[in-house]
Amino acid sequence: MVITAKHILHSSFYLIASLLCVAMFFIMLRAEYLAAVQILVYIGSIVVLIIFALMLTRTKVGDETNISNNQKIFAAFTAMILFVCLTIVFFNINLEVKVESISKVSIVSVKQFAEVLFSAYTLPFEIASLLLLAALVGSVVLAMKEKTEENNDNKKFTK
Amino acid sequence: MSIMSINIVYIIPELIIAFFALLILLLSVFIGKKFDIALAPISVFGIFISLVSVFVFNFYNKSSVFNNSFVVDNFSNFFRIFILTSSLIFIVFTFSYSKGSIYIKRHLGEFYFLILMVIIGAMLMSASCDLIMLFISLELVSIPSYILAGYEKMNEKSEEASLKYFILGVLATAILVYGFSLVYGATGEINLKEIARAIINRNLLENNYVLIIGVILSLVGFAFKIGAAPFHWWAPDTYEGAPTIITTLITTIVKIAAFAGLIRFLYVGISGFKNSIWIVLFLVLLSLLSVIIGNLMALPQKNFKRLMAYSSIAHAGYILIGFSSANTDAQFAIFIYLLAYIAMNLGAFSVAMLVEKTRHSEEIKAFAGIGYTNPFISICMIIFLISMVGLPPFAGFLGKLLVFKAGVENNLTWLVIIGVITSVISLWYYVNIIKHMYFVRYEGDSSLLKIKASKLSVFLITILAIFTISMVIIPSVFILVSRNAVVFF
Amino acid sequence: MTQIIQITQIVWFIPLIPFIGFIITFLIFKKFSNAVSKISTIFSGICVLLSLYSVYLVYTKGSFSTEIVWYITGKYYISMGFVADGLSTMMLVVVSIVSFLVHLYSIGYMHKDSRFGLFFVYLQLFSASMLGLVLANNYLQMYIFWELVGLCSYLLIGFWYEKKSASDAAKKAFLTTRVGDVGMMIGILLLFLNTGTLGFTKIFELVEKGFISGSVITASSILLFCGAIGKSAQFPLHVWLPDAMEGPTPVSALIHAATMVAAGVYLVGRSFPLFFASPYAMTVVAVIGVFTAIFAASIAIVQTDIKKILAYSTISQLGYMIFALGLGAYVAGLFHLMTHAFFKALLFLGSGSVIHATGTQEITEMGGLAKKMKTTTWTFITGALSLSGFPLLAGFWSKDEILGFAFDNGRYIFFAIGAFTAFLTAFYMFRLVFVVFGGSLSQKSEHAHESPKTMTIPLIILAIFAIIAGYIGAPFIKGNIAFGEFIKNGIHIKHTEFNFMPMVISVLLALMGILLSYLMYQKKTIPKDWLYKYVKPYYTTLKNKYYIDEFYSKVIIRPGIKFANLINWFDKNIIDGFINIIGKATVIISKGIHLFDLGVIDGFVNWTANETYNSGKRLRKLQTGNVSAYAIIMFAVCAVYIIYLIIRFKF
Amino acid sequence: MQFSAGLELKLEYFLAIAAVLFGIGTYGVLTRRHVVHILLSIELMLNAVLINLIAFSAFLTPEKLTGQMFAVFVIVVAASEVGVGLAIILSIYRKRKTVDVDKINILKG
Repeated sequence: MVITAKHILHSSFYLIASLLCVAMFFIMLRAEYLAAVQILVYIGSIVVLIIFALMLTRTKVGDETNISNNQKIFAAFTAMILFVCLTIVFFNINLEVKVESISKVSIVSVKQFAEVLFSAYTLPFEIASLLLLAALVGSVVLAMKEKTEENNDNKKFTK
Repeated sequence: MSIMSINIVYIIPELIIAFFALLILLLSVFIGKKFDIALAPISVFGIFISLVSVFVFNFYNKSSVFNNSFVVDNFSNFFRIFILTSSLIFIVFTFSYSKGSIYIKRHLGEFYFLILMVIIGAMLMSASCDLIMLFISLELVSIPSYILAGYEKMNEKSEEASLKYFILGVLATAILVYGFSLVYGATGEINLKEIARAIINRNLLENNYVLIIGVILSLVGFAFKIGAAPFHWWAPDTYEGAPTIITTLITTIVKIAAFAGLIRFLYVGISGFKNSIWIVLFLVLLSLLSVIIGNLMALPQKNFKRLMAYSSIAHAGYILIGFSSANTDAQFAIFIYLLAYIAMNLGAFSVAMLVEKTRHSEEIKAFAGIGYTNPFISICMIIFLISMVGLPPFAGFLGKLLVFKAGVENNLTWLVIIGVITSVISLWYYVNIIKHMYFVRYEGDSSLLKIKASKLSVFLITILAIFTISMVIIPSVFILVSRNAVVFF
Repeated sequence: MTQIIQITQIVWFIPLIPFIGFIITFLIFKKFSNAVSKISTIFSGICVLLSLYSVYLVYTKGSFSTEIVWYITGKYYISMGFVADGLSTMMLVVVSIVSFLVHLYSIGYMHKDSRFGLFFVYLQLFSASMLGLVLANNYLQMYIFWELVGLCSYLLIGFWYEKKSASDAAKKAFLTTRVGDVGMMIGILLLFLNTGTLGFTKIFELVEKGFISGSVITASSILLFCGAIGKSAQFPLHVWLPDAMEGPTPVSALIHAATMVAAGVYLVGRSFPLFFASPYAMTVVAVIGVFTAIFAASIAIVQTDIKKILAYSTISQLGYMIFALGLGAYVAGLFHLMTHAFFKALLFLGSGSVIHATGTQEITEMGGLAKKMKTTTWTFITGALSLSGFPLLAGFWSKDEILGFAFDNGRYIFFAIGAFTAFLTAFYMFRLVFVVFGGSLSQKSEHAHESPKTMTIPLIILAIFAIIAGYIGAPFIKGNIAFGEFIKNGIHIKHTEFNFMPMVISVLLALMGILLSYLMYQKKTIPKDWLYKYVKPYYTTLKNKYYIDEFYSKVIIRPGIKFANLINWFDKNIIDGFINIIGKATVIISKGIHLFDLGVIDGFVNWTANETYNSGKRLRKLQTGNVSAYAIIMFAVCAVYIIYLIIRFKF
Repeated sequence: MQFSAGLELKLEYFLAIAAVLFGIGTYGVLTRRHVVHILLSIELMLNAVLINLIAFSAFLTPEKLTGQMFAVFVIVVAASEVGVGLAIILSIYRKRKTVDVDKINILKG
């Protein structure tokens, strides 16, 4: 539905739904902290951000008759091939599974999670902070309305 | 805490750059426009200090820190020095370029901040030893470069370049990370050395197709970044649209970073990749297509930057010939080729920037007649271009020679022959530029006849030209250094 | 020991001097163009002295080479160095002398040019690289200089870039020769991979001891020969050389007649032990050489551009050398290289002098210049005689040695073709001589005057060389043995005994050629000249003779229309008719070959280039600018590859 | 927390679901013309990666949490990519008043 909805806002809401489902999977996989992150970061900020952006751009909503381009069949074919191939491979290869069933997986507590994150993965964490900063600065630069364009210049871009 | 402080020593060069990046950002925010003039010298200074620190600290000891995700060895030091030196030259070129562009001038602090971010990302890339680090430093390289490509905000071309680079780049990232997840799934590890060990212990390359598909999908991501066909589509459009200085950045530092990452990933992680016909076949396919498509499509181009885009695709293809073999010789052939490529590419772009600045055109026509108005610069340009063709006695020749040798030793003579033939084709379009420089009269405003070149840029162009020649005259130095930098599992 | 050091130093200096000259002149050429010309001439003069001294040293002390290790890679190492032996010093002398004279000549020839100084800068760079090429002691170094001379040639052909034809010709030359260089590069790589070295001596040692398999030798020598085909303008890559005549005439003399184009021959000569080990390669070399010789000579007959005639003649003579080497006549081939360098440079400079005086290159617009330009005429005729193999001149000895070798070794077909080529050579050269210098004054020749001293002095010097250079290897004073020993390059030389038979044949043919051209061209335009009555008294009617040429020229234009007239005329005068049939047949054939050359070979070359270009253009349409299209290609490639992988994989 | 184990959830099922999501995302990227739509589809693809990583983490390395760590960084990167992407889209929209990728093609050839 995310990809078929004509209305771009609708499809954003569908995206929220599917992301919620993904979060459910996380819970099933005993990654409760990540499920929370998923809901907070993805649904709480990313999708909301997208919706904001859509409203800002005031895209003509819903009256686009032709939302997809002329390569539908080819695209569907490619996507199907990818999906089928991957599935075939997954069901035919024995991965070194240490835990046979999901029921035996133990739940990861936030504390455990934090301990690992801040001991073994400090460096990537720091880099991620730099990355976010760079993205933030860059977005502001790009999205800022220049004085030459319009006068009502307000830095409304938040993230 | 003590463990942390020891670890920090190893990332001092990166930390220094990060420090200067933040300093620039803060200064430009709080002091404002008045300080713009000092930003470039500060970045140069920062890079220089970082370069010194590479030499001062930990040059010889090989160690892995941060849970083995970060490795300081000859390889990473080689690439650190390589990246820092080329960014030093690059930053100096931004000096004069940024004066000509209103938007870069308006957001100068952010501009240097983002460039320094790219540099940090590239350095981390060469030193990273697990999938997370590879992924995140690749992103640290990419995301700022998406933004920088769109820096000329009111220029439709620049915006479009940025959008295309962004969409395809994010797509490639998605594919790459999907591939990484499969590699992780197949081996159960994210550390490259552990992956290699798991592959050897369980003989995964032969029977585990999850791994192979994972590796191939990851290669797609890397191939995108290095601009190898058929994942090169962004390159011509982005190169043409982006501000020339950013095009230079994308062809030099981003490319070095992607190659460093690819070498790490393949030679350390999937160290036995030579045994898998699929991976080798994929690499051969990439290099074959790049060499052919790059050279053929460069022929009808009229825009210099677009031409260089196709030429860089072709060069990526030549470098990939070196990847098709897994021995030491092949790896250092790649290093030498990269060194040569970066030197001549920086040189050619710097000349192009001077021309663009005076004549306000990126067309090849704009080069007309500079052979007589600016004999020195055009001699340097000839050196760069001839070196790109791979003719002696310039650096490109040495690179091609070694790469082809590696190819022949691995029974890929047919690929090498195609490589040689396409390099003859490439002669056509490089010579076309030389022809314009020497044999065509400039048909524009006569006041623009002489290219204005600051002493500093001429000096740097000279250095690059000397470097391009010296790689063939005294190759032993370069070969020694590159030989030491070779990494293996 | 001291002597050895001396040789080493001298050898290093020879290419270095013009290189220093290049740097100096490059720095100051804009402001002091006159000084530049003098400085560079002096530099090349020093080169001549040094080369002569190095010949003396090698002659008295034996050959010497020096090398330093350039770099080591794995089990291979590559060294750089210079070799001074008979072969290289012989080339040194030839190159430096011709180069010096061309410098001198250019002072006069180019003095009005706006880029006078730059011309000398290029010349210096060329001299440096050419001397470096000659002295190289390994293939890699040779290849490096090989490309450098190619670059100089490119710059100099396109020197007058205002003419579109000049810049196109420059590009064509660069690209065409590069096609051959690809082969050469692969050949060098092949040798390197099989021997682990690039040094000449090492490789030849291994070849001699039989360490390398025959197929590798054959393959690599044929691939190396590809380089020679490109550089020495052999069939089918000869197309660039006639076009290269768009460059200034001194350049044509230096690069496209005497030195650079001979580099291909030098390469084959240098690699002779390698080629000699493979009979197949030798056959290929010989066949291509002999074919080029006759092919180009026949084209030369119908050309009317003075420089193009000489260009085709050069191709033909290079073919001569190549086929001599292919037959195994090592000494003869290189001997011819040397003599040819002198007289062909002479001819080119002479033609330059003519062009300078008349301002045209079309021989039909010239005429009667003998009266106006005495020195040029006589030196030119000397050169032409030498080229035609007129007895006792330089070309005679060397050409005779080649033909004698072919005859002695029972290669009669090669001998016959070679001899016939000699006949054609004499014919077209004297056609040129008679049309340009003989006859009455044409409109353009009226204001012609003798060239300045700087131009005529080189002509005289070269004319002297064109007369005496042959005596170095003349058989009757046993010069050929001494010369052969001097340049032997570590191979066993089969000495040719002086043989009367082939010599007589070749001389007769050459004389016949001269005679024929005389009959066809000279008698028409100056009928009352004393020469005419003295030599050919039995040609009675002036009208008749005039008619022949009228007819002849029409044949060139419309061969079919006047065929009946030929028959008609043939009845009237059998002797003349006989001569004319030969003439006509040759002309038709050569016209045909010329068309073939233009249409098929050139066409093929152009077709390949166009197709490559067009495929680039067609591929360009893929780059639609549409992101979705890009993305789908990326995904489709992944998907196809993965599905292929899955299908091939047996679960 | 325990599931009533009527259906044994295996690793393959999760991977297959991820593959489905990845395929849908691919289809969306390839067919949509609205740039934001493409962005949403890419988010779907990244979610497929997340499921993969967490499933592998749970089944293969339950003690080390590596997959979950990886997932955190993927989320971070996804967030910054969306931010940058939207900024680019905004600025291109201002200039051209369109966000249709089929119409954004002045650079080609």
